[in-house]
Amino acid sequence: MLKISLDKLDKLFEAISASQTLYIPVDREDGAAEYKKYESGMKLSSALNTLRSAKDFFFPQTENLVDFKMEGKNIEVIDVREESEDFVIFGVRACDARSFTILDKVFLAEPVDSYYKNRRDHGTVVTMACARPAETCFCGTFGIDAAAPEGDAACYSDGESLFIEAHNEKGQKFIDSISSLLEEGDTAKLEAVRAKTREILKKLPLAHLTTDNFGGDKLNEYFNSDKWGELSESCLGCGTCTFVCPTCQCYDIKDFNTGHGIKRYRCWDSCMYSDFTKMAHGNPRLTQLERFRQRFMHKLVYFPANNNGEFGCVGCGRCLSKCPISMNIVKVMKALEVK
Amino acid sequence: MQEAMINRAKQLLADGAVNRVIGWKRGEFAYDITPAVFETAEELEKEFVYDDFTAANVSKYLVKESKKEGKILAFLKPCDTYSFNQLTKEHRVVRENVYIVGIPGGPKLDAEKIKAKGITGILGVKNENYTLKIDTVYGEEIMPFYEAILDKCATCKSKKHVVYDELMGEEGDVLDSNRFDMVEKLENMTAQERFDFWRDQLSKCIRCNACRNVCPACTCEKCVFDNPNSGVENKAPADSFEENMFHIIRAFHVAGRCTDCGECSRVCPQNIPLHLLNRKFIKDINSLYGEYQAGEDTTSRAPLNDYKQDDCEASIVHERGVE
Amino acid sequence: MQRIGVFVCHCGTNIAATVDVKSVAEALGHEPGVVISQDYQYMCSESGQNLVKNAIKEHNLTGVVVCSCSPRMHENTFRKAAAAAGLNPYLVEIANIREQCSWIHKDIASATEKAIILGKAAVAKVHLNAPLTAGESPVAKRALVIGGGIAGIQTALDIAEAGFEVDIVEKNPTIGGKMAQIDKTFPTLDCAACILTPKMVEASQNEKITIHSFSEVTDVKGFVGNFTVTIKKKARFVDETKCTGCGLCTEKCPMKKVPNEFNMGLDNRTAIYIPFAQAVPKVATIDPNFCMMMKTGKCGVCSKVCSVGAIDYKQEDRFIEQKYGAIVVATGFNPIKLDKYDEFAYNQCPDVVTSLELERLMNAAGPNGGTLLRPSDKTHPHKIVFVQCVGSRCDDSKGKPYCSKICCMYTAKHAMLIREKYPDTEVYVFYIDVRTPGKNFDEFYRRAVEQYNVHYIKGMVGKVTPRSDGKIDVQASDLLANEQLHIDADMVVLAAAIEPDKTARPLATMLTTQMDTNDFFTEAHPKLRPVESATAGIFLSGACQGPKDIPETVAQASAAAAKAIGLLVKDSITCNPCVAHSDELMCNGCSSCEKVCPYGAITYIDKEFKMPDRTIAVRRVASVNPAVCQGCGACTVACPSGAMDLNGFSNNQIMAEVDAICK
Amino acid sequence: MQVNENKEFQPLIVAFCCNWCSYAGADLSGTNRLNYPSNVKIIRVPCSCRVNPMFILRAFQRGADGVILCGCHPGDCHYTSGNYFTRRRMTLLFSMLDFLGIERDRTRVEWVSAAEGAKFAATMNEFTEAVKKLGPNRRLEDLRCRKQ
Repeated sequence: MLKISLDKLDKLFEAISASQTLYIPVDREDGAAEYKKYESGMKLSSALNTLRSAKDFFFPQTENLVDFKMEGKNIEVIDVREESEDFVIFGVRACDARSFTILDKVFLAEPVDSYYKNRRDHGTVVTMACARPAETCFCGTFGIDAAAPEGDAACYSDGESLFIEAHNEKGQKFIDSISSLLEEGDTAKLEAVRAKTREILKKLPLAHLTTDNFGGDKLNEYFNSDKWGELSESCLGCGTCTFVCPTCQCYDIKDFNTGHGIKRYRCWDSCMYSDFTKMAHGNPRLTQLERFRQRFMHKLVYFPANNNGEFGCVGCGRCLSKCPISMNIVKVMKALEVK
Repeated sequence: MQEAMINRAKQLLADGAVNRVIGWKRGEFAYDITPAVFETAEELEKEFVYDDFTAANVSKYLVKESKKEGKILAFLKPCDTYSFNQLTKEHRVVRENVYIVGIPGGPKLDAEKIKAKGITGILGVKNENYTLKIDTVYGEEIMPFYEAILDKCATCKSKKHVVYDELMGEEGDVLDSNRFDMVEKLENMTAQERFDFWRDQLSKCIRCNACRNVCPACTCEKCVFDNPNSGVENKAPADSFEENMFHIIRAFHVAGRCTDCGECSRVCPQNIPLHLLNRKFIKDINSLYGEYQAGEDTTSRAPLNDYKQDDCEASIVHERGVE
Repeated sequence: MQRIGVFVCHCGTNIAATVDVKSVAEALGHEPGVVISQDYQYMCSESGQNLVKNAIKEHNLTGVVVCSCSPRMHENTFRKAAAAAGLNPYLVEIANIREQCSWIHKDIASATEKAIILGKAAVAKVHLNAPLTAGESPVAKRALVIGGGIAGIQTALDIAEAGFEVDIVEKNPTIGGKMAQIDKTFPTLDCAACILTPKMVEASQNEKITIHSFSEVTDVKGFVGNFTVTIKKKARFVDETKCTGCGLCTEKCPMKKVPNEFNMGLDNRTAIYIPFAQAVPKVATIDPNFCMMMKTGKCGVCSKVCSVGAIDYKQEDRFIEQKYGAIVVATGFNPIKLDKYDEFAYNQCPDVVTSLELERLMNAAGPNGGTLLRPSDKTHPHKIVFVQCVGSRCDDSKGKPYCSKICCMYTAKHAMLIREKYPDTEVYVFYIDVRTPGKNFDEFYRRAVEQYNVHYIKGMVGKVTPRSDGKIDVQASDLLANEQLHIDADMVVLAAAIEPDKTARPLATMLTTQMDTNDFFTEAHPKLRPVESATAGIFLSGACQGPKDIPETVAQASAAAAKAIGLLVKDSITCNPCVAHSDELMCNGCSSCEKVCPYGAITYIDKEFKMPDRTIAVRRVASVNPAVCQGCGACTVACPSGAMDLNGFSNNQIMAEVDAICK
Repeated sequence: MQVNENKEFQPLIVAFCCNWCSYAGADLSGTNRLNYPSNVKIIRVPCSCRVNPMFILRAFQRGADGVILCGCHPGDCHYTSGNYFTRRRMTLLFSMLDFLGIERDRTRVEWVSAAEGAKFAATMNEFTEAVKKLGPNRRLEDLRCRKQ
């Protein structure tokens, strides 16, 4: 496998950013990591994962769709779409890498979402294997190997060097673009690191959580479960879980009157919000119980039902640590489970 | 404490004095605690928890719970009692339907602070004489208790319960806290520095509304920011203006009503120090209109619903501090 | 879809000279929703109004924007025109392109541009205007007059004359007020009692008038046409219904050393007393601070001598509640306290008196039976110095900034009366200016100077020093002669400034009426609505509104009565429809709005709702009484949820204006 | 914001005026032909206490460079107490804007009576100058609303 010494990471980033925009996770002042556009001198974060997921790169929180220019009584429609620039997201974890596959199923299925596709086509996802998973991690539940992430290309560290391998053509192209910096390396030590990571993964408190009792066919078992009341009663109805979630893909389309025109934009929506999917006739989910149920049924039942058994969760654990009242998908799964 | 609380709760349930108990439930990890309502002694035995991580202020839940059938037992920490009083004053809770047991408060722990030390894979946390022994998948870690306490506890304003039906443990005092230090520090910066500070902070906002939804003062039937007819509704910070707008108005709407319970900052997933905005209002109110602590009582007039003929003019803003 | 008509007025050249009205009409014609945009020479003229009316009918307009002068000028005109054409009058908005545009800008280009923007803002607002209907509220056919001096009496008599019930609330045991204490009136020199007491009797005998003497207003709720007032009838320990006013008790009362307030403390009265012989009601009152029976439980003489058994030592304050359609404030005035004027030795020397004290000293019913004697040694004074403007027209905090208005005239009166009765007495008057506007006033003053040889000296008294020989040394400056004077006077009379009665301020708060910084009630308009307060249904009578002499007071009293009658004759009144309203579904019931409402227009009701989550809940929600609300909008900002909004100035309307202006 | 032919920055000033005092004061300054810049655009409100902080922010969002609020002098409010509430609200709001680093001279409260036409004009002249000195509002604008 090709590798580069960890102390030459700067050089690697400089080389990538010379040809296209590079995003890497960096540490913020408050200790949390977030993706930043690479600039010389930036240090790759050692945090397990970024506070916000990487979905913004393809599905940003707000996005302009179309403009209407108004003058007096005349309206002109302006297409604001532009070809995206090429960019690389470096250091994506296995869970987030899988989230793109899930988002693809939504946005690249017919009818294709051209805004999403535009970015997806131009973005290269370079993943990074995990070495120190946290107690909140449960990617294994969804068949994700944190030690062997997906993505266009993947990186592994053995503590001395960074190993890079391509998973597809895009990944190969990426490696080719930096090949001058890379050299062939011995992966023996890497395998040991991987094995150690997998050992730890097995010891994590949520290692035994499985999806065995969930899936597209479980609608009737769970929809009317009497557990929903108890589970949802503490829910504040905020959107934290949905906004830190790498797979939540619901959005709302709104018009903003700028005074001289209308900007039609979309923004993330949250099924936890009281006006989620509010329609002309009213709101289909009037209680927090229904909205709460929607989120988890969607991830554990509806999504697999429509996507060949793929679940709408990647076990990144963000919602576990960020929910203000610590209610989360793990607690829901454990409470609901009909064996 | 936890044991005593469970026993008292069981007793009150058995007596029929209350039919429900609001408290906290243990989760997957040492630190993930969920507010919960208990109806039976068995549930209490099994899941009720009160420890260093039970920081959540449960008073807001009483808006709904106190309107249900029967009386509910609420264990309230000192800071929670202020919130409860404020809610009583605004007719948002039915006081008669709540049996309040005042319990000693924090300092409570902040899991984020532990994690920020690089400690991960946490399996258990023990407080041994104010040293935290943290069991992790990577081995045992140690850190001083006080380095892991919540910011809101570090600037605690009062250990006194302002409302209760009975007290457990000893009653504390209103503290001489240093809670305005950071506000003051910002006030002494230049306008440009303040602008940069807040731009940096507020640009992190993802508009998840956690700060608002957790806030015991934000109990509007429908928030203006959720109401399409209000003219200011929005779901995402589409522009830096909207980030400012949301947080200015959020703080303004609770000005004179915010008890400074600190929940907004505690729950912010982006670690924005939102409480500084609230505290700025509190500090201004105290210095311009006289000391006022929201929630201290249920009868006083909120500073913004009150006036004195010789109040200072708005131009005072132009005359003081740093431009 | 809105169909808006825009009408741009030239106002002759007032607007058209600096604003290109044609371009304004043209530009606004392109605004969304505008179907017709015209300009015209005088939009407020009949033909201009017809233009608007015809356009409303012809184009089936849903809104009208008039770009013209200030809405304060012609908003009503155009609203009426719209109503006449069948359009709700509240669908009219005015863009002020005269006072706030053409008259202040000189550059045509920028004035025109601004006029267009103001027009656009009005168009944006009118898009969101809703038709409003003014509600009606019934009028209680009874008036309350607060204060039983000459102002209150006159107002009550006039209202009663028109056939309405009227109550007088007087805080003292008798009506009559200051005028009852005055000896003679200027400029006619007739006896005050002779003209006042018949009116007092008339008031007491008029079956439409109820006098609540020794009473106070303690609470006022409600609004124009519908006030609910709580009146405290203070315990006088004498049953008013039984007491015949025979006065036997006052003769027999052993406690005879009570300072007599009617005579300004210059003599004494008994603990049970009737203020003066012509008091109305002529009923005794026990002063519990001095009554031996009440203080020690030993005495009871009055009770024993009272043949009708009217004495009731256990009487308590009583509260009555009454509904009124109109309230007239006639709380009057008092001379200011002179404690701070050490230079005039008022507190040191009994022979330095105020003018009102002099009135009593000269009055036949006064302490000396009408013979002017020095209070100190009861000798006849031969030299009297009058000092004008004591506390009036004063820059410092001791006094009042205003002219007390009546002092010049009553001093001339005093001087003249003294010179008439005691020609051997020399009279000096120190003044800053002598102000005598009024019918026969200046003639009166000149008579004092020319006929009665009163020494008028322009200048201020610097210091008054009582001497050991009983004389008073008055040190003063004569500004015209430019010399310092020393006068060894026997008496000094101070023309103390007058100020509103101290009860007026708390009353103003109860009535939600405005006061100026001197605590005089503020009239709704200084010229055009001088007897109305800005609060509908509250009228002002007499010196509570500003210093006045008797003729002015009586004139204003009758004017206030006429205004009150104008209200009381109506069966109902039209309310301003631009009032607040609460969206009950969004209301939290938090009471913030109620706390900032100056009118008490907001109450809370528990109401059952179908909640968005399908549950039925009883919620506490705000309810605005549209007849009470005056439409200030304080509640709309206090309301965090935005449930409270204001008709005619809604959140969305104002924001639309902001947007249009900032576009 | 506008830039005139001389490329001089022309601030946009929104003035909220209460109907009873300040709006009448503005009318009076018109009646007396007292000049003030056309940059000032007046919005009539029944009382200064009708002005919601959201309106002020809204104006800045949409491109205003300064916002001034005028009402009756304290004690003279047509509605007795409205301007007292205004005073507290605006003091706190302005203080918060200052805390956020927004230029403090962009906001002002001024009491102008119906008789103070001259004060109204003078205030508007002075305020417009002060805002002009600050330059365009960049800290509290919404980029989406900026004119191209």
